[in-house]
Amino acid sequence: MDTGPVGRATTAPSPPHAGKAAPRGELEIAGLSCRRGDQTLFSGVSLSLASGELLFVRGRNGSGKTTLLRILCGLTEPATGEVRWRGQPIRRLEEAARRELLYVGHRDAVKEELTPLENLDIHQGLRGERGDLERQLDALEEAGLGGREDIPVRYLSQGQRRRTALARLLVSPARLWILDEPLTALDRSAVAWLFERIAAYLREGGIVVTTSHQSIDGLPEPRILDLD
Amino acid sequence: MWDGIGDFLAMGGYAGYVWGSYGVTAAVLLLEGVLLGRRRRRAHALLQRRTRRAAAGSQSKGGNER
Amino acid sequence: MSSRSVPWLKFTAPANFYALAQRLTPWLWAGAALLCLAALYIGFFVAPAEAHQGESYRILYIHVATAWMGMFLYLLMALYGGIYLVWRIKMADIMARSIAPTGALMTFLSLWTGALWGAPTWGTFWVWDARLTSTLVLLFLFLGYIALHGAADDREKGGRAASLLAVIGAINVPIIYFSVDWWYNLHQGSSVIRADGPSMAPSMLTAMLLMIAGIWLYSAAVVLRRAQVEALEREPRSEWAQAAAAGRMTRTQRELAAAESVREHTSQEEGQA
Amino acid sequence: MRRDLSLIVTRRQDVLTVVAFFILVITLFPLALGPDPQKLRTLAPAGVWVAAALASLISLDRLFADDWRDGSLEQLLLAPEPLTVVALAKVAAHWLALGLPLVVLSPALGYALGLEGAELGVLAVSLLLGTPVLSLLGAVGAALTLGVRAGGALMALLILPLYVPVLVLGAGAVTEAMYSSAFYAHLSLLGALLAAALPLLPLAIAGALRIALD
Repeated sequence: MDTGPVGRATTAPSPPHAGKAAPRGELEIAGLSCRRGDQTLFSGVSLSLASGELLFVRGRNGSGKTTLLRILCGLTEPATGEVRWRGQPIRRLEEAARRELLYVGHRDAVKEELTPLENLDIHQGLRGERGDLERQLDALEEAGLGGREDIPVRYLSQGQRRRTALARLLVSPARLWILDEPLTALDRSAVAWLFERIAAYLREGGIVVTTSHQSIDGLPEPRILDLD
Repeated sequence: MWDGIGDFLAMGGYAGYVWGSYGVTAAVLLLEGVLLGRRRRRAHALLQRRTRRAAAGSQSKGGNER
Repeated sequence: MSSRSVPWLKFTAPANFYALAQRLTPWLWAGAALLCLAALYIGFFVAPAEAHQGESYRILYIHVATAWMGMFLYLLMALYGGIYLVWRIKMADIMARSIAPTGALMTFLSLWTGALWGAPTWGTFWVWDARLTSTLVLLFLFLGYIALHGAADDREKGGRAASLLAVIGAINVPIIYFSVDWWYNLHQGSSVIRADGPSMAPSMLTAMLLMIAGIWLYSAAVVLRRAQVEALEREPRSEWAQAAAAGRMTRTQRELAAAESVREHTSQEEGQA
Repeated sequence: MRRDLSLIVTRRQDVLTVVAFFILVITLFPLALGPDPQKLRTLAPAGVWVAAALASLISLDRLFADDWRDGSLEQLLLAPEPLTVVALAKVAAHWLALGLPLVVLSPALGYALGLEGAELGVLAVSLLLGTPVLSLLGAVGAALTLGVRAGGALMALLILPLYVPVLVLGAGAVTEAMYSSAFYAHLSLLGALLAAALPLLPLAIAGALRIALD
């Protein structure tokens, strides 16, 4: 019916347990398609991610990467298809299950007038986690914001602002990270740090879905979803 | 019951009110119909143009586009 | 909820709806014209002058009809809005959006004719009584719905936001009515407005009922026509729309398009379930 | 969570702006009307209430806008807490910061317009019951018009009609108190509106936010 640019999803490399008897992954995506206006952004996206897997979503500008990520965390409703997290529909997760998901969006939810430390504290409060000052300071230190914990974010650079957002990954326990363009504005050392962090997280059994326009050499071998 | 056209139009002294009501109502409903008709013709014309263009395109390019 | 289990659900497919509306509207136009003319004839040439109000009461035929229609259309719009919010049936949004302009028009006409009737009857064009105030609010709700529907960057989003507004408004209008009514009567005592005329001559009643039916059919015709255009404009790429615009939609095309939109809808539902 | 919300909402400057707006609108009434105390007195309930409604409207305009722009709203939606609770908390924080000062100030302003004694108390109580409803309704409007061109003007068009019952009952209560003591009915109806709005409108706000972020 629509003749807009229809993205074809290819998942490669395919999971080793292909076939009917595939064990359920933790994040299951079935037959997703998305429409904006009367254009179809992508359709027929199906895959399943198990513990320790990294999914890299690739595509041109406007191919629907951000939208796909938003669908994955349940912000946007897909035109067709569904997303399940451990068997539960993503838009109807229970409280405990919602804590397992951590999303750092394109718009990074950092408040300009607050300090990195306050931002982190708000973030934890919102997720119902107990704010632990030591842990928060450690996270900021590791994210390269040592000594700047107490300066309102509006006086910091874009990259430091982004680091503030990414420091959340360190304070919140979660099973699934969804990171939209996390490398934007990061310098080389920060990128290296983030890749290392992601690798460690995957080794611990976490799942990561991410996008980027930059090179991802240095990350563990990802599964790739091409939206073009 | 009316004594000729003049009496009818005078509406027992309420001409302005009565004809004001019915006149505006008729005008507004008519306007709605006209505007809707115009919008309808425009939509049809656009769609027909699109169909023709698509038909021409499919003949020259092998019918990949609709 | 398949289209087979409930027969009329097939009209949730724009293609089917279009065909149905195509068949219905000529009859609705004809009926509206006929009934309105009959109402005017009886109202102006058969019904006598009213004892207290003289000839000015003849405004009431059109006033009552438009006032009822405005309110009825609002409720219908809110109902379609609610359906759209819950089931995401695109056709419901198309219907709600198509109702809004006609509803606003009817509400405006009821205010206009009401003022012109009130001037000779109560000596003033406007009173802040419950009916007038809530009708005015109703007009603003219609306008707000239209504005909000068009304001969002994405039509679907705008439709959902506007539908939510329509539903909230539907809950609010009675509250507004009762609060203003209570307030007004507290200050003015029982108002003149109550005196609608104790007993109506049968011919008056006939004219009024005919006029209501005529306006009803008119609204139905306009709304269906507008919904047709709206459906065409929203799916300009679809085959059925192109055929419909050329005036030759075949049965097979219609069925194909309908099957397509049913499939789309059910897969969406499964996604939600 | 409460801490976070108060942090998000409370900006001293905003509070000052809104309070100043409220006072200024009320100041306009005697200036436009002339200093005749009797006339002023008659108009006082209407003046204070209209000013409160307008102040509520302009302060709510930006309720979700900043959070929407910087992405915090997405995080609110993804938070484990149900969105209705989050929405209610946000409106509550907003009301505490911007609505409550108006209530507290209202007796002084009512006095300046010629109200006296018990009338001032009724004015404050009516605002105490009514302004939360205004805040909740306004929040629905703010959520509906997120990311919309000319959102502020549109929000006024959507929301002011819905303010009517609160305004009628609130100003009515004070007027009643001026002529008789039959203001309890008004106040209890206002209370009923509040009781109905508290559970229902957060649902509408949450729905509107979901639509805005979809």
